[in-house]
Amino acid sequence: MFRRVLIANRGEIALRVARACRELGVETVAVYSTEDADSAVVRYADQAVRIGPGPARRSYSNIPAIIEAARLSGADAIHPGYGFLSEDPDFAEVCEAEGFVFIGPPASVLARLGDKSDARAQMAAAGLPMLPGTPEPVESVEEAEAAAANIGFPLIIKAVAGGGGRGMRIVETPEDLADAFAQTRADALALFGDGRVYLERYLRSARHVEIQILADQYGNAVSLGARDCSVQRRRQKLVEETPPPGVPASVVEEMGKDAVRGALAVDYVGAGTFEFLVDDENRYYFMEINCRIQVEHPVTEMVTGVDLVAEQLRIAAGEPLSLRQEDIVPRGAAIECRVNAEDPARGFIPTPGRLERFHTPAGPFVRVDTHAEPGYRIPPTYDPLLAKVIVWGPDRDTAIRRMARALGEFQIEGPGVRNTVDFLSRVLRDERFRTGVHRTNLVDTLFAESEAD
Amino acid sequence: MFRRVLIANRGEIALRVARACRELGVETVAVYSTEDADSAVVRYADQAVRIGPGPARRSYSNIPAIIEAARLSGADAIHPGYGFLSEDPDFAEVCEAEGFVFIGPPASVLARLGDKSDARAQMAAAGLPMLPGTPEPVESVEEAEAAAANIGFPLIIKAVAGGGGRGMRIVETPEDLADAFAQTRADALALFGDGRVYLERYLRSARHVEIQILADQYGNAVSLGARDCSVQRRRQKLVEETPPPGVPASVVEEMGKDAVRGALAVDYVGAGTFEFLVDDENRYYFMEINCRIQVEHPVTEMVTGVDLVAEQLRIAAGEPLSLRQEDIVPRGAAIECRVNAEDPARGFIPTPGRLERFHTPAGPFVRVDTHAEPGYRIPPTYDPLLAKVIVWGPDRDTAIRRMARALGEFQIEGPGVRNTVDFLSRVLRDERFRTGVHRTNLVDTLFAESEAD
Amino acid sequence: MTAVIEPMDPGRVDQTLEAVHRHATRLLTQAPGLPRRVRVRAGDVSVELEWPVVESGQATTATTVAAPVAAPVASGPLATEETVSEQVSQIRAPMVGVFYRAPEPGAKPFVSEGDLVEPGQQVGIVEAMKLMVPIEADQHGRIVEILVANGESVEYDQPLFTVAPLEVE
Amino acid sequence: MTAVIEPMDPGRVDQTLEAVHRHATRLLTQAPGLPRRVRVRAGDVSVELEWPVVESGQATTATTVAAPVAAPVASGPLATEETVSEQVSQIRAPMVGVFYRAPEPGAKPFVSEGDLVEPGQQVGIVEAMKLMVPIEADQHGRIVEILVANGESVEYDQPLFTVAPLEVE
Repeated sequence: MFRRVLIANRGEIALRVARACRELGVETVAVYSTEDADSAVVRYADQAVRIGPGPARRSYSNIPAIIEAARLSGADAIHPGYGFLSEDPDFAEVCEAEGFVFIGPPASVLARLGDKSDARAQMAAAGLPMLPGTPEPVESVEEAEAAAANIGFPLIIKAVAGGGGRGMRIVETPEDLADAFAQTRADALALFGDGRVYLERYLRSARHVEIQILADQYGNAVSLGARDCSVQRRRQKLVEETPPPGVPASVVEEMGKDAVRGALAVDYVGAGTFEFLVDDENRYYFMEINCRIQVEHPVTEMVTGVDLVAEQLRIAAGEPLSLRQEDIVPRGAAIECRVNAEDPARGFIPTPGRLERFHTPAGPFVRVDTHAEPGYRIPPTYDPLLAKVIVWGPDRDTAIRRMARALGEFQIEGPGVRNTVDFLSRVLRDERFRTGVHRTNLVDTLFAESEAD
Repeated sequence: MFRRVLIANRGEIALRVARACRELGVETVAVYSTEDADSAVVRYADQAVRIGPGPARRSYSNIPAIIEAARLSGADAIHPGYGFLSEDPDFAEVCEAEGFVFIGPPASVLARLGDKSDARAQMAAAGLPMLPGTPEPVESVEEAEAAAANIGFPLIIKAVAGGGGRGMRIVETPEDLADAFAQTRADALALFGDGRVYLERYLRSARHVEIQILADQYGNAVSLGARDCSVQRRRQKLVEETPPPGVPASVVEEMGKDAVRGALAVDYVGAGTFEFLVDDENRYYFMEINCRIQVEHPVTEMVTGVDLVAEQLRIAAGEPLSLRQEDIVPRGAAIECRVNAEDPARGFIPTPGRLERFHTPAGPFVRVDTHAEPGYRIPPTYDPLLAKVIVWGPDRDTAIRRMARALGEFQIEGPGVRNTVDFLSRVLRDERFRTGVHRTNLVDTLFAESEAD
Repeated sequence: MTAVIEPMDPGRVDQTLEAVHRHATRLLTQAPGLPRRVRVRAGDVSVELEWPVVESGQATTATTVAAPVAAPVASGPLATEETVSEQVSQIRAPMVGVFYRAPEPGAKPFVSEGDLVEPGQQVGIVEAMKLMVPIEADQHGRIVEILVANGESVEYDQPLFTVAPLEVE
Repeated sequence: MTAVIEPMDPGRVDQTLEAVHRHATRLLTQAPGLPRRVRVRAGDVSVELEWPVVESGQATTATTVAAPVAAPVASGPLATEETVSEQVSQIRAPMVGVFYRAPEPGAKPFVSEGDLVEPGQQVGIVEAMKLMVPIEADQHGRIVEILVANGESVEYDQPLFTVAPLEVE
């Protein structure tokens, strides 16, 4: 195991990593920007190095600064947390070159998987199910009809040069295909000066489901169940849970096997997440791989009992996985709610400020990961995540009731500071969420319904 | 389920019960003494009734006051917590007579099990193993020798009228019996004016191990594993854990079966604990039954996933047990440390006072049950329990390291306020505790070693 | 104020006090608002009351609270010069339970507003589980206000009566 | 203080300044402790320095801190009357890394204590991963103290130099 780990991150995940280190007897080095000088992890860690001013570009994403801090503090490994440099192949490479162990996949793996289309190609080659579509532009109606026969309906015709919802057309039935194809090409030419289009399966409503995996340096990999992250707002996850409601265990198992196969195919090492879209028939399609620990990792920890950050450290230190697939027996259900310093009433704008009151939920089967405390000043510079409330229950209903209880205990007050607790409580009360039939459009729907009131 | 439950208790357990109620959709009524007017549960509960002045005799142990508070608040059931009236058969009877459900065993069961010798007789009849001994005084050397042949050595000769360590003599071998018998009788006569003595197996070193059970109103009962509570000071438990270190799973299973058999034999209903002493050969002996939820119940919750307080409520509401014995699969290890407002350096005297700083541990697999918070005034009137830190780990070593980490995060400061965190950390570091070979004499030994330093 | 106690014929004292009492009561009911001081003297008998200038507002939880706005009725016991102290106090529930003003249903209340009470005098009952706990005055005073209706539930230490203490000098 | 700038022969000014400088330095090194004010005048050239009465103690994290006890050396640039402001400031590390006083090993340091610096003048280097980040003065001033030894690691924003700013009037 390492002697001293530098944590190249801030906020709750920095504290989370420091706790894992401490339990493993590893010394910790915090790095911090001038904005975070009085942060919890700075006090918690055995050492702390100021690496730059507030802007992440000059501090938490500043490779030379972090490498120098590692050297200055005598660290032998670097944990990048999530965000910032966590999936940067250059950073991983520099760490390796400068003699620090990067706690994550090798630089080469990060580079290969960082290119989304490359990652899809590799996963397709590894046999993972992909959303049906035409990888190359379609040139004629005949070609489109041939492709559509494979893709099925509904499908979507997209301009190669399109984006932002323009230059695309959903096709419900084969009868509509020829007209839609011609019109979309015409639109595309008019809009972008490029008439090329391609076809893809259209998922009217989908769930975002992801598989957590762990892989060691010796070709062993295991999956640790699935998380549903369908409660999103503009691709920002608000609520995550495991197991995913409505997805049969057999499907989760298949996804897990696919993720492990995919991980082994690219020599993945460390903790990783395979993201899938799941359609209403519980068919799933590979989307991308997140090569880091994720914000929502605690729900997996709650049901499996596996300390994922400790496993990251062990894997990076060269230990073989001590977990076999049959050791991983998820129990019950876990939910995470992200409490952000944002104002849902004003389009979720961040509301930095000083916390005068900060009383976190507690009690049985409740975990709160946070770096905040009374007196903490939320800086305007970083993401507004204030706390993660995670609960466990023997079943989803119990977990939902427990989460409602826990959110009810959360007291956050400060001049100008707003938070998402009430909004999260509203999600929990929503009948679609309670019954688990919600899809990625739930948050938008809730807002549309609010406005209609 | 009940509509409204009155919680006839205070401190962390009152909050614990209120949380369980809230998760079940049950309204809560807190009762409080003038000393506890600003307590957390008073703010947490849906209603709060002031029932008397500080002294428990006139408030938390005042049956008419609590019954009137229940009537005044419209409660339909009363949860007694632990201590105070929790095992008082009169209280249970009055509750029943006044139309409130007592959340605990029926008054008749409490009465029968409240008499310790009666309880032992019943459990002996139910076939539970008892510490060998002579129930009646022994009148002659011949009688003593006959009894000793059954009891085995070492045994202890105790004056019937003795107590506090006086009037007793340990006998190691049969050769010493006759002399010891004569001398103890003489001592007893001289000391107490009563020469009667009896014989009992002497356990030089024992573990305190207890079995948690749940029994419903329909003759169903399950055991939920064992807790070791050997880290005690003057019969006050300081650290509890599950599973008990050094006790084979097969022995725990046998104890569990015995406890279930004992519970069914006396028509037990609710949550209960069967206390045993376990000797170095892992033979176990019934001691007594605690007819209430216990302080250390969270360790059982952590490994089984069962919310014991919620189960108490369901059982009292007349629901049949939803858990079968095969559903209860303890996972990993859990430890609880009791953090008291006491000064270990001054014989653990209570140190009431106002908390200026109170920062509780958090993070993965850590639970803190507490009613305290910054600004809380610890009253001098009640027991000094300030918080329970409970951790879970896949194995005992991980749990110990996690507990050490968690205790290290605990910050408690206030004028004149001391706490047991450092002492608990010392217990955790002790080699005997770490290897699990400690017995009930560990705390005394630690103090003796401190003085020898 | 020092009190001068003169020997008097008890009957005459009683008559005089009655007159003084009536006069003082009339004065109080006719006065626009609560006066700061009322002094009624008749020969050897004099009654003087003085109220503090208080802010209106909630009674605090302290046993002795600032005088409420309700006007007390002036009177005086036998053959003494008295003052009402600048504070009023409260008689509080000795127990959680049901408050009763009378020993039994339909009976005359133990006390009514305006009555004088002395230490140990029963002023009500709190019943908790058929246990009848007497409520007693703990000092000389006058019942200014009865704060809880007959038959209502009360918490421990809940104020039941406001009492204007009389300092017997 | 208002400064009067007179046209002078540059060579003469230089000579005069040298003399003034030496004299001031001697005065400072011979004086028992740091004086509150030093004024040296030679013809048209005068140098006046004044130090605040400061409490000893830690430098704060603010960019401008109270003057340390180390005595600055008096001198003056060309043809001006100058005053040292009542505050000294610090030049801080622009980056975490290793601090070097010279452009390469064995070379002459960019600056030494007592040197005058002007805005943009390089006074050192912080090296982070072979990246040589120049450290520059941001105002006219005199290096009062060099706070970090050559080759030592520094944090971002760590004070490296204490500078007595010169107000060019």
